Amino acid sequence: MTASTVIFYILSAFAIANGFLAVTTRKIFRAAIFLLFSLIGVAGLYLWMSYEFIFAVQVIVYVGGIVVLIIFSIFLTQQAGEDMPMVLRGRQLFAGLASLAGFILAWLLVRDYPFAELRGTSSGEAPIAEIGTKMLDTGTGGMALPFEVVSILLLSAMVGCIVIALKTRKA
Amino acid sequence: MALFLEFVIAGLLCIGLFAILGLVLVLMERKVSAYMQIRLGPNRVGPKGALQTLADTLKLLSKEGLTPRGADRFLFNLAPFVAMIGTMLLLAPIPFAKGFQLWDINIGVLYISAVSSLAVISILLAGWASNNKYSLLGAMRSGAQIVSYELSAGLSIIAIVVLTGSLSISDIIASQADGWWIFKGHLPVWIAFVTFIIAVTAETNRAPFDLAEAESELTAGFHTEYSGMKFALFFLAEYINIFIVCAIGAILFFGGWMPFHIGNWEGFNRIMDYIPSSVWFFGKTFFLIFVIMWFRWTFPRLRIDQLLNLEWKYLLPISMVNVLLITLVAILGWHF
Amino acid sequence: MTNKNPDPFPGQVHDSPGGGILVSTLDDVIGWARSNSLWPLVFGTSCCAIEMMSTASAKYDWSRFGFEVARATPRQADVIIIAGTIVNKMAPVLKRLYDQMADPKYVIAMGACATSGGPFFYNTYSVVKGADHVIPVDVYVAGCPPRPEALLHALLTLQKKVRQGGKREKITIDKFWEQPTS
Amino acid sequence: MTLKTYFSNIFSTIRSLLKGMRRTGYYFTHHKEIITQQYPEYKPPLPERFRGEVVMPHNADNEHKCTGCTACELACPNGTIKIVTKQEINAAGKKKKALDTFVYHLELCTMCNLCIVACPTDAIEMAQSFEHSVFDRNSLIKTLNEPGSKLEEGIE
Repeated sequence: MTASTVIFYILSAFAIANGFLAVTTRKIFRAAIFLLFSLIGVAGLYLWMSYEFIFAVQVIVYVGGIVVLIIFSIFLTQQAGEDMPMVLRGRQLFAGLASLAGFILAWLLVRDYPFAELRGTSSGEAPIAEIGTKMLDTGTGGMALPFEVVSILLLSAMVGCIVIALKTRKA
Repeated sequence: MALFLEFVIAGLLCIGLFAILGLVLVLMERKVSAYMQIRLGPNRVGPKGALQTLADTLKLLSKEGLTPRGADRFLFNLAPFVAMIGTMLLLAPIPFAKGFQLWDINIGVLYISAVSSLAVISILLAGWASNNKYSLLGAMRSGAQIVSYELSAGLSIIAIVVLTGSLSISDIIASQADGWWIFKGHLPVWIAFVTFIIAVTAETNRAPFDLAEAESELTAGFHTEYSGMKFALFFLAEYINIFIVCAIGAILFFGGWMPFHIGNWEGFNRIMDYIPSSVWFFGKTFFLIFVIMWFRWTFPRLRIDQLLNLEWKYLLPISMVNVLLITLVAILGWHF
Repeated sequence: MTNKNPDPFPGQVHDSPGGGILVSTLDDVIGWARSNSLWPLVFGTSCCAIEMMSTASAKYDWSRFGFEVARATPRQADVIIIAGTIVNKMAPVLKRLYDQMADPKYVIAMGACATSGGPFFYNTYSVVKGADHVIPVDVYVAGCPPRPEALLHALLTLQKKVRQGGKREKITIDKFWEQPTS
Repeated sequence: MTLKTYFSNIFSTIRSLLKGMRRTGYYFTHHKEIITQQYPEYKPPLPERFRGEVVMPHNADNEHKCTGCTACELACPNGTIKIVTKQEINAAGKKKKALDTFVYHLELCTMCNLCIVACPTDAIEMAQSFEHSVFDRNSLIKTLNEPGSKLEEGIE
């Protein structure tokens, strides 16, 4: 077992443990924070694989964006200091079963997939310029269409927000 | 083993730099504020007051660390460390001198703006875990502030990234060998620089944007309940953050450790090269820090609505148009 | 301070048993740090607060001694300068602020009202007759209100106490003491 | 908001901000403007009418001018002064009231000067001392007549 493997297991354990805590804790704010740490653990895994770009995007999007959004909504809506009520036993059981089923599905997929051995061939470090060109490439393997679709989706969401905001003001 | 040793040395250097920078910057702030207010500032403790911040640090170390009843103990004690670790991670890709960089990552600038978003988490943590209404309000203000000002800071960073064509910090510095961007890039770079300085002042929660800890309204904002060393960690992280954003500003607009060169004046350039690169780096960084302190001791604090107006109605549209302008400049090759 | 031989500490200092050289040096260092970094709490209830503010102003400038970091929250403050009249309604608040401060904490009673009730000592029902009825006071300053220099003198006197005492809990004052010479 | 006011807003804001920064920058670079008086070394010349505390001047023979008439005690609005008198037999063999202790509560005093105005014999006056910091409140209670002091001859 090399140091690299040890780091992998530490990071994975960190991410999984925090994910587990996030769903088991009874305080909603703590759950958000554990989710944050879990996401940071995943970002750490990206860094361990030396996909720095993905790492940075993960941190920006999840840590700087989504978790802050979640925390804000907790601040504005919840009685954040109080414990959440215990989940019903039946629900707990079904949630456990559902996650077990999901785990088994993922496990089967991963087990049967023929992973190609990638050792020593590439550093895994994708040049940023290449990512940029791929993003706007219309040829094969180009991401121009998904990119534009996502932009249109976001644009329509923004317009929708503005329309809703304007409506409430008139009334 | 050699890697491990390197790791230890780098870690110790980081911690040492942290401590020294904290002491120096706090003292500098106090002296600058004093001279701007026609006072003398600390001058009794040690020679010319040089040991003042050391005394403060020792006192804070030996002071009782309180955890209020009703606070979320775990998160309350975690928050200062999140602030510290977030700041410490930011030190990694900063080149302090020519070839003196802990980690020459190929997405340096992106890394910085990603990791700096950890700061807002620590503030939100501290504000919520304190179980205090002032802390919570301060945290929410600070969250709104940092999230919105990150946009224009990011856009003004992108301006330079567009000009350079690289996210790597060493490439950005190398592109300024024949002149700093602030001189090469005409007006758009000036606009980007001004936006950057305003945005990072807000992002580090400095006056005139220190709404997160506005003492006339919120006692001390998110760190109202913190005492002793835990408070000191927040204080330290705040000052190191200032150093880091100013270092980024110096790298992007003033060429980091790159000496001042003028076109083809060989003799002049040679003389400039004699000055060590670390002196150039620290000189530029401290100049920017001084400018930010200058802001602090000149301007009154904004109201929260004015703050958000400034960002969403002025800085963001301007920096968006500015990015377009910069792109035009870069494509047509109008910069020098 | 012009005095070459500082006065002995007023009262009895109980030394901890078996104090070694290291401990005493550490105590000295901590005493030095604490005495040179007394951060006051922003607390002013009446006219003395105006003089306290002028002490912070450019002309008197208490930042020379490192006092200028006035904290708005009691958690981070070291010294509470009771600048003004403490009325009965204010007394619980003052007590609470004092309790919220982190140890080591010091108190300066500034002006006649805070030391003894001053002009309200007789014939007033609403004023606490001296802040030391509510919280322990380390240094008293007379005057109504004291000059900014007098407040500076009080802070320097407190510094002397902090430097010699280490901890306030170690000290009991059991005899009247002459006014400290400056 | 028209585009014109938008941009003129920006420019006027920047101009006014720079104006402020020019002032502080001027002070930062011109150290001769510093007006700080370094107190413990530099004691400021106090104004003539500054009132620091009540004192009772004694002459070389340890004699004061206080007859113990309690005019000051009655004049004081705060009850700062308490005069204890005693019966004394003077040179002519007559019993006479004289001052025993002049108790002065500095911690109560508001330096209003009414006692000095009230004094018929100018026995007390205001001193300029202001360094009244003490560790114990009781040491602010002062006895103004020095031990063994007597009334000056010829003061009634």
